[in-house]
Amino acid sequence: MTSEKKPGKTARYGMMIDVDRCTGCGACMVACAVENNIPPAHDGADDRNGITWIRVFQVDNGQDYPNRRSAFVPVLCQQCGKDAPCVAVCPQQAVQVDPATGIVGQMPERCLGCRYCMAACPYHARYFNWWDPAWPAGMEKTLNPDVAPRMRGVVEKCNFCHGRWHAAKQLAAADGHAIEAVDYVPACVEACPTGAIRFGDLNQPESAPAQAAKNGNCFRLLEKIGTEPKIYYRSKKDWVRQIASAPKPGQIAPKLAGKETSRG
Amino acid sequence: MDKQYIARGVKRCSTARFLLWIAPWLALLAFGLYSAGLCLVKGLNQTNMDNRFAFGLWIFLDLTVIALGAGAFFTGFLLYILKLKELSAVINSAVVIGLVCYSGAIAVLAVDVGQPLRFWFTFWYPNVHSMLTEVTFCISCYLTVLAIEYLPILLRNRKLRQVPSFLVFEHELHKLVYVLAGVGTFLSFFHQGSLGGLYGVLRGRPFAFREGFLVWPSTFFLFIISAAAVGPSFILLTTWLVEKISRKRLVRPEVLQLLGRISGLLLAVYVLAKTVDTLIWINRTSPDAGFPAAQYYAWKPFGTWILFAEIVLFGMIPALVMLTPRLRRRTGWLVSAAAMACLGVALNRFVLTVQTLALPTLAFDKFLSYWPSWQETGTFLAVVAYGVLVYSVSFRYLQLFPEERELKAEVQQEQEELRVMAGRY
Amino acid sequence: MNSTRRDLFKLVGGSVVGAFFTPAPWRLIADSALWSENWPGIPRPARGEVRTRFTNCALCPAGCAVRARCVGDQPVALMGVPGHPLSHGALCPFGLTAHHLPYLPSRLKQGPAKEAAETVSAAISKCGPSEQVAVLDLRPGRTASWTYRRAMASVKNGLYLAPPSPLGGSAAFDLQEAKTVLSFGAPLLDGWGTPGNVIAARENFRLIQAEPLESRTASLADLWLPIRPGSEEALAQAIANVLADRRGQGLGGAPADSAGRGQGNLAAVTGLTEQQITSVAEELAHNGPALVLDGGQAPAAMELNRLLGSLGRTIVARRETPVPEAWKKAAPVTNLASVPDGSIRVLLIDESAVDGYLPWGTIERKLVRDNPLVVTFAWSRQGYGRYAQYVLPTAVYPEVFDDIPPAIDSVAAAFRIAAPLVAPPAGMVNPSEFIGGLAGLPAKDALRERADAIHKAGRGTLFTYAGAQSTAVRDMNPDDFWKALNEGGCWLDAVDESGASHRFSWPANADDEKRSSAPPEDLPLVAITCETRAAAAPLSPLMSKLYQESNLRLAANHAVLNPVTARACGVAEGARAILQTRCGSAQIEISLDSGVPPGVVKVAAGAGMIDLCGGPGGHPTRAKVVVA
Amino acid sequence: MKHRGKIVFLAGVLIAMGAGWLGFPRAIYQSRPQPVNFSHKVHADKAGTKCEDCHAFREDGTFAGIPSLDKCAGCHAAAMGATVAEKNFIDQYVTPQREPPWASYARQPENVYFSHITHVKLAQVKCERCHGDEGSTDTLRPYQQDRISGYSRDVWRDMKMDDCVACHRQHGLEHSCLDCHK
Repeated sequence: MTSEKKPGKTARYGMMIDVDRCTGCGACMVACAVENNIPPAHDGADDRNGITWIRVFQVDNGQDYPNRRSAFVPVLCQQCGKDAPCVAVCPQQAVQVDPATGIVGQMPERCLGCRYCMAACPYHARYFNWWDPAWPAGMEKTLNPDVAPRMRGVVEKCNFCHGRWHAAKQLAAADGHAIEAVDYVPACVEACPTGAIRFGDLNQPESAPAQAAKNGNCFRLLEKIGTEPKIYYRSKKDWVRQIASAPKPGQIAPKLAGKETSRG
Repeated sequence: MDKQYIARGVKRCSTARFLLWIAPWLALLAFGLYSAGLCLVKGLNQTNMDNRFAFGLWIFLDLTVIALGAGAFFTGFLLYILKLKELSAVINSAVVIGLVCYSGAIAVLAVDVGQPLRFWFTFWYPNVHSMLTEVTFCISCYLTVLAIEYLPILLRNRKLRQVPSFLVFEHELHKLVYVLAGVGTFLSFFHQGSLGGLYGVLRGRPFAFREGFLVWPSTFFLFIISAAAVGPSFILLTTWLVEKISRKRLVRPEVLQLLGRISGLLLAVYVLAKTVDTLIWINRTSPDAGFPAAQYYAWKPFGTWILFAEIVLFGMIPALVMLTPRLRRRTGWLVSAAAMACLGVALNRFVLTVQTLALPTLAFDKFLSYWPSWQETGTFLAVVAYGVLVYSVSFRYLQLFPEERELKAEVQQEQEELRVMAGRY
Repeated sequence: MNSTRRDLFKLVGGSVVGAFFTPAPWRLIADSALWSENWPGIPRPARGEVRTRFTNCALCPAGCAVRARCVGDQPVALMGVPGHPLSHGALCPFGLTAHHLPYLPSRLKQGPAKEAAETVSAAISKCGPSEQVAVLDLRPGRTASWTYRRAMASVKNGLYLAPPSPLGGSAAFDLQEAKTVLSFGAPLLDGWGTPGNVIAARENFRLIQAEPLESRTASLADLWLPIRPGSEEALAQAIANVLADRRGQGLGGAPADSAGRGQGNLAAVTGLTEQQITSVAEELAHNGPALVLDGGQAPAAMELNRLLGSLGRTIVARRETPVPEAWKKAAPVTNLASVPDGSIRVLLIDESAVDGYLPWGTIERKLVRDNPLVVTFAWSRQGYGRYAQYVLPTAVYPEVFDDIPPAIDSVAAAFRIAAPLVAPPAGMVNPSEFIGGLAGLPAKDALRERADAIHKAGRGTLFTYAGAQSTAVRDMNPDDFWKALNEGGCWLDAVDESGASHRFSWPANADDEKRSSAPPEDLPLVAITCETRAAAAPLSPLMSKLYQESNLRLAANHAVLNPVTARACGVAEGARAILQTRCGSAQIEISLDSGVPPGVVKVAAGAGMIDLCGGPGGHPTRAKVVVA
Repeated sequence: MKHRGKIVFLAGVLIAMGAGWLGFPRAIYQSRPQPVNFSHKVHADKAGTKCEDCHAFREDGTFAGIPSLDKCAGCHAAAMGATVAEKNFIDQYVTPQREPPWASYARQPENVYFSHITHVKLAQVKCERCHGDEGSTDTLRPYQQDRISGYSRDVWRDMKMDDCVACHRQHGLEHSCLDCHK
């Protein structure tokens, strides 16, 4: 797997995720954690305070057995293309859009840990280090040298495997190539066994996301908010495409009875 | 034994009784500091906040406390800029309250952030587009202003006056008071506003997002008005409380009524503005973002009742009460109206902070609930205890209510006359 | 006095003022922030040369090809090998995180190997004439398995046991050929066979999933038949009837339904309508070649395959991977089920490679009553170690040096080696050397001998990963062949042109538990296990992303109930409860989901849970949930 | 006397100033000597003329940094000269095959992704541009480390982020934090 095409001097990296192909195996989630030195869960952590830069949600048509139909939707930072909610709110410029790649970057070493950006993000794609990161003895040997482990008390999120981007640039430099047009794919894309996640440059008309932007079966999450996400989803099922829009209490309410999680 | 510290002509309870009074608050403070320490040493996993409920009790506390503390700047504004001389009776008390509220809020913020050691990044690498930057700058500046305003009150303490240079210094400071009032008002307007903007700008949270004027969403202005409205109410409330607790008359009733009138007036304006804003939001802003406003109130327990309580029950009603002269003259009505006004603003802050985060944004989100851990609550209580302590000490040793002495004299005179009459018959 | 105190104040005040005109305070503030960048206790990833190495994943029989990104010699990331003829570049989450397995906290560090060896040989010599010495191999078909069989052939009363395998190991399912696949709860898209191979073939066949729960596979199937738990046989029977009717003949060899139920009753048992069943049957018949898969080993499913003529088309014979002639005099492969109860005196279990974890009950009843000796080779105590006298620690993948037998969906015989990426720690026991040692067999170079035998046979090609190219075996010399296998290579047998007709045989159903149509009063619910991949195999700590930090997969000791059922049992969301079956009870944490059929409790299969509720497939276990 | 107060106050100011300007800058650093008294000058003359001869790149483009012992042992298996430093080096490290615990003056913080090859090969930046004339020094100065932040004094002095940014800005290569941070 390689990205659709070499990006131009400035790229707008994006993704096309085929929901109909996703088996919900979770390969992308663990591959992401391996690549980006995300520590295993602290005991007591749960799905509300763990760290999963990409998280596969099981969504369903809201019906009961036997009419229940489920699908799996990987949600990662949507890399908003237009006034990203998290960028403007950060009080100390720890969040920044890279004009060269269009990647929304989060700088843990600059982050104060105020979590304002997390409140701002409608996709819940930002994660806070509630605990000190810890690995079982010896496992720190398996950490990826291209990504710095984060400390407690800072926010982190998907940055399209920027470590890989750095490595690709370095390799290009070693061969004496231009480093603006490096060719790489994030770990989740490489790991996905079904090829449901495809990565590419939206500036390249034939890249998967660029194609997706034109495809009728494709949608983006909460498009009406106007943040121009660069992650496109595709599904032939109508009810799956509904997840693009705002929640409908009436539909989900019966499930809430069982599914509501409360803390403390 | 601490007689020589207590101002002349006023009566204060015995040291023993005073110690008895502050002892429980000290205990509470100690407990609070312990829980705050836990959060700082062990990290924020001590709280019940999480990635979805990134803000919790503390942010709600900050917003509320700072709204209530607005009395400090607004009274100063009315007294020194608009020359409402009557208010000089409560200005000192207002300053102390402001100081308490603002310093408390900042202390809690320092615990709330994940990396407190990096606090100065906000000043060194500020992101001018962020409402939080605006808040941080204004609050920290205004806190200094308050500290300077507090100094003369402190220096007028009977013991400290003995240092001649202090007297001179205090005198010089007093000349500044108009400038300070002006600066304070300016800063306060901004950070009250930007606190509102904090949530108003969140386009990713259509429940909180508001359109507005230039860079400021409507909540920016709503917060300013509501803070200005509730500030005097809170001073009214506290003054009344202090009078009850200390069993003394501290200000003339007219002053309280004046405060009530001002509060009521602004509250009425606020309710009006808030109603208009809500209508625009329901009919335009929210639907445009793809979120039919009705759905927000389909998630129990946050039904439409919360909207009613916020605008009518705790907004319109206290406003009307405080605007009706007849009711205003009845202390009971006045005080309870003020209390309701405070509650209303607190509720407004609660809705904006907690309900916003509880509501789902994605189609497959769940409605979330959150309950603060004891460490969070403890830290919260620490601020309350701290406030009570600072105020009590200030009230005991400083001149918070200049009129107190005359009022005391009057009372004695009345009693004197009564005794004379009694003797005659 | 007063004045001097005032002086002190002045001095302090002065120095405070002065300090602000020095770099000290500012530097301290800056440094403290920088210190927060080097937060204490955060590991610094080692830097070094980045190398790529290859191996084959030994976690399951899929044996997917693995490309390891190493810094120095330490693997830091595992990925698939694109273009691989079997795994097609796919790697599952378990395989992706396998380089963490050597560092599992729960891992067994050492065991009494010497003492165990002595005890075992003593016990063997003391064995009575009717008492047997058995090796239970949870992944048959390996070179190690051959070592066990050879050892057992020369040991007194030696017996080589293997779990029942579909098709008896000598044939394979050919998904590439199938146009319509009917699966009775086989987790086709959730780790069945070789995931990459299934995905590659998925485009070409229509998938009909008959399963009580909406599993991952069911949710992605073209048609999901939500049948009643345990009604697989009935559905197969009903479909067989339809097929038979179409041919205007009797049921052929189809097993007559014991209850002699008519089509209507059968449909009622499955919970489907007759039309549904008919249309499925029609589709299987028309849109062939068809293939019927089964989660367990229900003969009825295989009967359907026979009726549909799948044998030889979508179910094909597979030649055995060549072995040295010297090995041929080995103990036969015995199905555990066919061993008489209470006959095994010494049982050696090789857990180092687990395909299907068998419920302990099925093993235990084969042991002699008076103190049998059970020795297990495992990475931890979580498996049969809970019952064995001796647990001997084994290396885990990617430390192991072992081969992986061909998966049930690889039509050609294959030979690939899991070459170690990291050295195993001291004190690890190699099961085949231990067991070979009992019979005085040198097991050290078995893999090399096997490789040479394969090379000698001269069939097939070798696919090497570095260059992604195939070479005919006969064009290589033995040493290059061996070297290539160790640097990431896969030998694939040539397709068998001889066309020798193959006698397809599958084990009769081992599960003899009689099911009464009326549920027993005391156990009103049916327990269905899922997530069986995680049963006893080692899991990377990072799997918490799937099991704990998101609810993507059901964590061990968690159970899902329909809200209605839960109300009946008096348990609520998040409640702790007790799950009871005939085999015992265990504590579970309840969550509610109206997508689970009423009367069913969906449990995640830990080793303990399988002991309780039986493995995947098989017949559903009656159970009940009571408040803890 | 009248001015007593002021004098005392000033005294306080002076004490603080002295401590802050003279004492503090020394106190904040802890310095430790390098394991071997190594002379870049001598090696530049005898061993190799270019820095890359010892501070080499690997095939994958990563920078090997300070050469490992076998590189040194290549020449110093046995004593070449008669210096004490070399003798000690051979006795302490080469013979027992022990890697010298070099301290890297210029090691950037963990959160920085600095690619030598990009700067040296592609942008033709001279080593001296950042490392100064390290290559011509005759002895290794002691390694000084900030007691609190743990960063090398060199990094703090002239390899700070500001220094990187300044150069990048000059060449119009300043895009975002992600350019250099990981």
